[in-house]
Amino acid sequence: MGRLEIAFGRLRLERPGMVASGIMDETGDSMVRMIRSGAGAVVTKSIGLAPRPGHKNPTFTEVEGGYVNAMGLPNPGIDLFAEEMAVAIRAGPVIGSVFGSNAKEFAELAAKMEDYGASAVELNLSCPHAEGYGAEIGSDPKNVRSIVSAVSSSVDVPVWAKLTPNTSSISELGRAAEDGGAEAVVAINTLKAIVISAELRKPVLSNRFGGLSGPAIKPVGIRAVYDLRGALSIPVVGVGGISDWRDAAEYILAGASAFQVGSAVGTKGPKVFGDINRGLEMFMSDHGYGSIAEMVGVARE
Amino acid sequence: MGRLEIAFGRLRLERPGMVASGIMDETGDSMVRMIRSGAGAVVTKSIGLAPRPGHKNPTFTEVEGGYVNAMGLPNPGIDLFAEEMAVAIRAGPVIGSVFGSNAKEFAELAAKMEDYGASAVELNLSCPHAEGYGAEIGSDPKNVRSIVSAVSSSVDVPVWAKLTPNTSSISELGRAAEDGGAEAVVAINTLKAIVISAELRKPVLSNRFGGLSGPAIKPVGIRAVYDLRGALSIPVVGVGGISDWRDAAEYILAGASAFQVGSAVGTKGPKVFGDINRGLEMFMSDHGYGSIAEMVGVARE
Amino acid sequence: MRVSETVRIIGKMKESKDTYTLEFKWDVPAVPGQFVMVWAPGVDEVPMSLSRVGKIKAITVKGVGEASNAIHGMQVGGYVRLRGPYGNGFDIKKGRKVLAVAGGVGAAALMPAIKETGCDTIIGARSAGEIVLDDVARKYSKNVWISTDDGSRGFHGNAVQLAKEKMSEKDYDLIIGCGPEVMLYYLHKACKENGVDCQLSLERLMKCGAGVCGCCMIDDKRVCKDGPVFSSEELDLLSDFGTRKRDECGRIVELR
Amino acid sequence: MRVSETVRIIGKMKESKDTYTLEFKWDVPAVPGQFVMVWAPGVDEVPMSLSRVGKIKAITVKGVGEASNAIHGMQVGGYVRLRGPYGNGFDIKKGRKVLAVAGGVGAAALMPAIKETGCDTIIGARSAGEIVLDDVARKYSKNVWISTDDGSRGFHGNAVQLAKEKMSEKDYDLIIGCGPEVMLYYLHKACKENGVDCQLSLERLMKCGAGVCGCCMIDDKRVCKDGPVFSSEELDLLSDFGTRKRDECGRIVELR
Ligand SMILES: Cc1cc2nc3c(=O)[nH]c(=O)nc-3n(C[C@H](O)[C@H](O)[C@H](O)COP(=O)(O)OP(=O)(O)OC[C@H]3O[C@@H](n4cnc5c(N)ncnc54)[C@H](O)[C@@H]3O)c2cc1C
Ligand SMILES: Cc1cc2nc3c(=O)[nH]c(=O)nc-3n(C[C@H](O)[C@H](O)[C@H](O)COP(=O)(O)OP(=O)(O)OC[C@H]3O[C@@H](n4cnc5c(N)ncnc54)[C@H](O)[C@@H]3O)c2cc1C
Ligand SMILES: Cc1cc2nc3c(=O)[nH]c(=O)nc-3n(C[C@H](O)[C@H](O)[C@H](O)COP(=O)(O)O)c2cc1C
Ligand SMILES: Cc1cc2nc3c(=O)[nH]c(=O)nc-3n(C[C@H](O)[C@H](O)[C@H](O)COP(=O)(O)O)c2cc1C
Ligand code: FES
Ligand code: FES
Repeated sequence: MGRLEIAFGRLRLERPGMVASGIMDETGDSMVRMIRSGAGAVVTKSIGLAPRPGHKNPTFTEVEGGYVNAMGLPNPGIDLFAEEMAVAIRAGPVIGSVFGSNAKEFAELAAKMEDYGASAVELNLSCPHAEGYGAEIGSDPKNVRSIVSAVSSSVDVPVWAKLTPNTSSISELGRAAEDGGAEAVVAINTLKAIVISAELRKPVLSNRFGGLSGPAIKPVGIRAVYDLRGALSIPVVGVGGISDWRDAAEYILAGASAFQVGSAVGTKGPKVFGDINRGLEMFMSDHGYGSIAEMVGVARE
Repeated sequence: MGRLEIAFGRLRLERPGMVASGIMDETGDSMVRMIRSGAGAVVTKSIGLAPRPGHKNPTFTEVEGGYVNAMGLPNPGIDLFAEEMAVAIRAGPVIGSVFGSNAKEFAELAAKMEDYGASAVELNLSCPHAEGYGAEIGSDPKNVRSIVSAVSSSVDVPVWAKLTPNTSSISELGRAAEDGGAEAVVAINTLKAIVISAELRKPVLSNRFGGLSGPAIKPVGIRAVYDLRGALSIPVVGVGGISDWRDAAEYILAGASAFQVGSAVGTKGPKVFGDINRGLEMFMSDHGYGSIAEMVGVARE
Repeated sequence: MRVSETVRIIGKMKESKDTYTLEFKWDVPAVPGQFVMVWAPGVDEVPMSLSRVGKIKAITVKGVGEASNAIHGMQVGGYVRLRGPYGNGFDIKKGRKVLAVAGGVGAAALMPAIKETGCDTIIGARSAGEIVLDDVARKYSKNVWISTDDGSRGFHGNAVQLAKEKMSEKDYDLIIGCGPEVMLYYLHKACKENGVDCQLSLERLMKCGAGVCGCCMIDDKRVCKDGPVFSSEELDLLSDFGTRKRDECGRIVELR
Repeated sequence: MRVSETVRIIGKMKESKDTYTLEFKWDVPAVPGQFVMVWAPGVDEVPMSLSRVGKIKAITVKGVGEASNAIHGMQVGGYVRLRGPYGNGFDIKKGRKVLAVAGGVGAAALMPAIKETGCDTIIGARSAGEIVLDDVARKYSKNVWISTDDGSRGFHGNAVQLAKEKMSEKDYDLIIGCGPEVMLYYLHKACKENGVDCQLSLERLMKCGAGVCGCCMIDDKRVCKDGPVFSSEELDLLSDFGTRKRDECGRIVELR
């Protein structure tokens, strides 16, 4: 077993870093590229029942320390996505991310992802900019629990719940997911945000609201992971502002059993995975960690 | 009336930018300096009933795009603070920030601030790192309402409620403040955050948890102001990541009737106020705004 | 890195009945072949190549729909918000004898490279009225040849046919090109047949422009970040080139 | 700007029975007189002057309490997290003939300036065992004079008395100083009496170090950012200098 290998729940990955949902993971070929670049798995773009164009441009802008986006969950729909999955899973483990407006939709989508060969499904209960989806339903622990539990009882693969940080207690959402049967929680999705142009007197994004990602949110994500690790017994997957091995190590030490990288794929390119893998291995050997598992949550002690 | 003058509620300020609470505003002399540097008013460090040393160092660290701090509300106590206020109010308007653990404490503190000559009181319902204070009580709309209403009925000066962004709906907290009789809300305080040292395997701050401020949180603060302006009829004071005139203009266009500057006092120095004033005046004359009031909320139309 | 800026429009020129150039003072580094995302408030945001890359930058926009026409409505003195510059740009130090081949408004993307190299230029279009930026090219190129499908000006035929002729006449090391994808597809083929290296600037639907969202994929390459300029060898490996693109939903759309 | 870094300790030297120097490779810009915040995990974080400011940096720490003793426990090969460098530092280009006057471990703050200017140096302490860094000073200064309160080494008396003598003997343009505030208070007075310019490095309780929290105020100046080095004219205006400081709560504490 390589030093970077991880196993949690029923999943085993050769490397601990995954591509976060929504980042170069809408097509089969792009997912293959991410795995070849060193990602341990790829989480797909969040997929819904029907094809959806997403919001009109502008859907994205840079800000200090990160990005604000409101893509609006564009996706080809779960049926067409079969082709992309068929290409991707030949290269490595794929986590199917799905979004729906109710438990039934989530269950239906997850079942298809399972059919397509997904190693796990990630429920997007946290997108902050799509009406009737994501955080709009994922901010209420009751919904989180009922959706996770509906999905858990209809698929065999592990079910992960991706949580929103736009709440007064992410631990409460995590407990709801655990109670519903989630095998892991993923934190965090983007922070609710808005960008205004002073000269043009308007919010820049067509949807007005969007979500903040990137280095700016790293301390918020680390806190979420730290809190969740203390509140739950299921594993936590950390995401938010990771762009080098040190960021990844910090998340792991805070309690993440694995991590995901989003925005840094833009700033550093897909090679960010290889760089993180090499850096983590060096850090581990310098500090005498034999496995990622040994590092998980060490900063909590 | 100068172009930068603002009037809201019963308050009139010659310049729209104030020093945010906790930033070079614990002593009389430092508050005088901030006003002389171009701040329209200074909000005091949050003051409690008894002297309090705050958390042990480390209480502060830089991160990408900002700071994370857990000062822990150090302050000399409301009685000794009389001397500092006496010095400060000779230089200009001072807003007295106070924190307590219940409505009675808040009311007592506010009454003293009024005696000291504060132009308004700002209730800290949002500090994210002091047990039993701040966001711990300010995350629940019922508490917000009852504290604001207790204070409002015991002082004559305007009562402002400073709100936490660590919530699923800041508008709900704002409505509670308005219902309680607040004359303005102030948003945002810092985001819950944690910083870990990979090599030293520990959270850096002695309190472990802290609050993220600075440019990193600007899009989150602007969204909070935008939401609050849409939900409330009382004025909103914007704070979070403002470090130049453009940031200030964006907050105002999003719906802020005035703004506060915190972290940028560190990065740019007290002269940040003069720079912002000059920049805003130029922007206003370029774009044909005769007053700050004309700009408020324009990006919402 | 501040990659978005609101700048003032300092010049506006009509290039043809449906094409305008807008100029702005915008002092950020940019290389020939890069593009920006241009916001038409309330309407859309679209990618536009930089047709000038110095301290004064420009875009040259053909009116084809809502966004481009909204950009045409912008006036000197007004503000426009730009993101970028994005993309890799042309690698023009490599080629010694360069020929630029433009289809229609594709000329915009080539202008900075033409200016920098003084290379020969072919600009093709359906008819004379659609030829743009030939006046600019003429300032920098020794030879500027025009082709029109209807023969209303210059060579009667398309730009690729003309390029083939010139390739056999002259000894070019590198062809740079921008225009409709079918044209580029045949241009690539022609270059291979003539053993001439090429770098072609492609288009795909763009949202982030920054290599994050993955909506602009051509095979496993992001047109916004790994491109928009691809080398001959890269093009060889792109099975989508000239055949398939993706719509807003990420669905495959056949090009032919 | 990355202003915090975890670095490895590459050297540790005993300077006296209660004072150690720690060295680390830390390639960030720093000027003489700047300081860093040094974390003793689980214990505290305290300000320490840089006693070396090149690519290899150092701090020289006197053990006086919990934090300083925890720092003494750090070993070569171990890691330490530093924030900074912070503060303004000495403006030593101004003065031509400089005399450095140190009280005890205050010598640490002066070492980089002594190295840069090769100026004369006075190091004072209560007794011989408490004199530190005189060996380092001797490498760079033509004259290094020692004073001890008990006369156990060098001049019998305090550093300010010795400095007065030297000021009248030699023609100094600038005195730079660091040490206990009472000493600095009298040093400032002596400089004024002798008409010599001075720059003195002060201490106050520090939390952020970055000019944000306001806990280190001396009158309306932040010692961490506007200081720690203040000029003679600035000192003239500081009514707190030598008389008052603030405790953790922000309460006034009389110094005398
Ligand atoms: C890298 C790049 C550089 C470009 N440079 C130029 C240029 O210099 N001058 C110029 O006139 N045009 C350029 N274009 C094309 C330009 O972006 C589109 O013509 C324009 O967006 C049309 O938008 P519309 O709303 O006016 O028309 P619509 O009617 O909305 O669209 C017409 C067609 O334009 C394309 N399009 C629309 N939106 C986008 C988008 N977000 N991304 C990519 N394609 C889109 C689609 O193929 C669509 O069918 C460039 C495109 C790319 C990808
Ligand atoms: C700008 C500056 C530079 C300094 N440079 C050096 C140096 O090079 N070498 C050296 O040995 N010492 C230096 N000091 C002093 C050093 O920071 C304190 O002596 C040390 O913090 C004592 O901490 P302790 O926990 O060991 O002792 P404690 O018993 O906790 O404190 C002893 C005394 O140290 C002071 N102190 C404690 N914490 C702080 C703090 N956060 N900020 C300021 N003062 C504090 C207080 O006056 C306290 O009474 C410097 C201080 C400042 C402000
Ligand atoms: C352009 C973009 C698109 C995204 N799309 C999705 C999505 O479809 N589903 C989802 O769960 N998260 C989505 N996210 C959120 C990311 O998966 C991730 O949680 C977030 O960006 C924080 O990580 P980062 O700071 O590494 O980017 C998206 C983020 C970005 C920037
Ligand atoms: C060091 C520091 C201390 C602070 N202390 C307080 C405080 O006592 N009371 C309070 O309401 N907010 C406090 N804040 C929050 C600020 O007032 C402000 O809401 C926040 O920093 C966001 O603004 P900024 O990004 O401009 O710094 C503090 C912030 C910092 C950085
Ligand atoms: S447009 Fe988003 S990756 Fe290219
Ligand atoms: S230590 Fe915070 S302002 Fe000086």
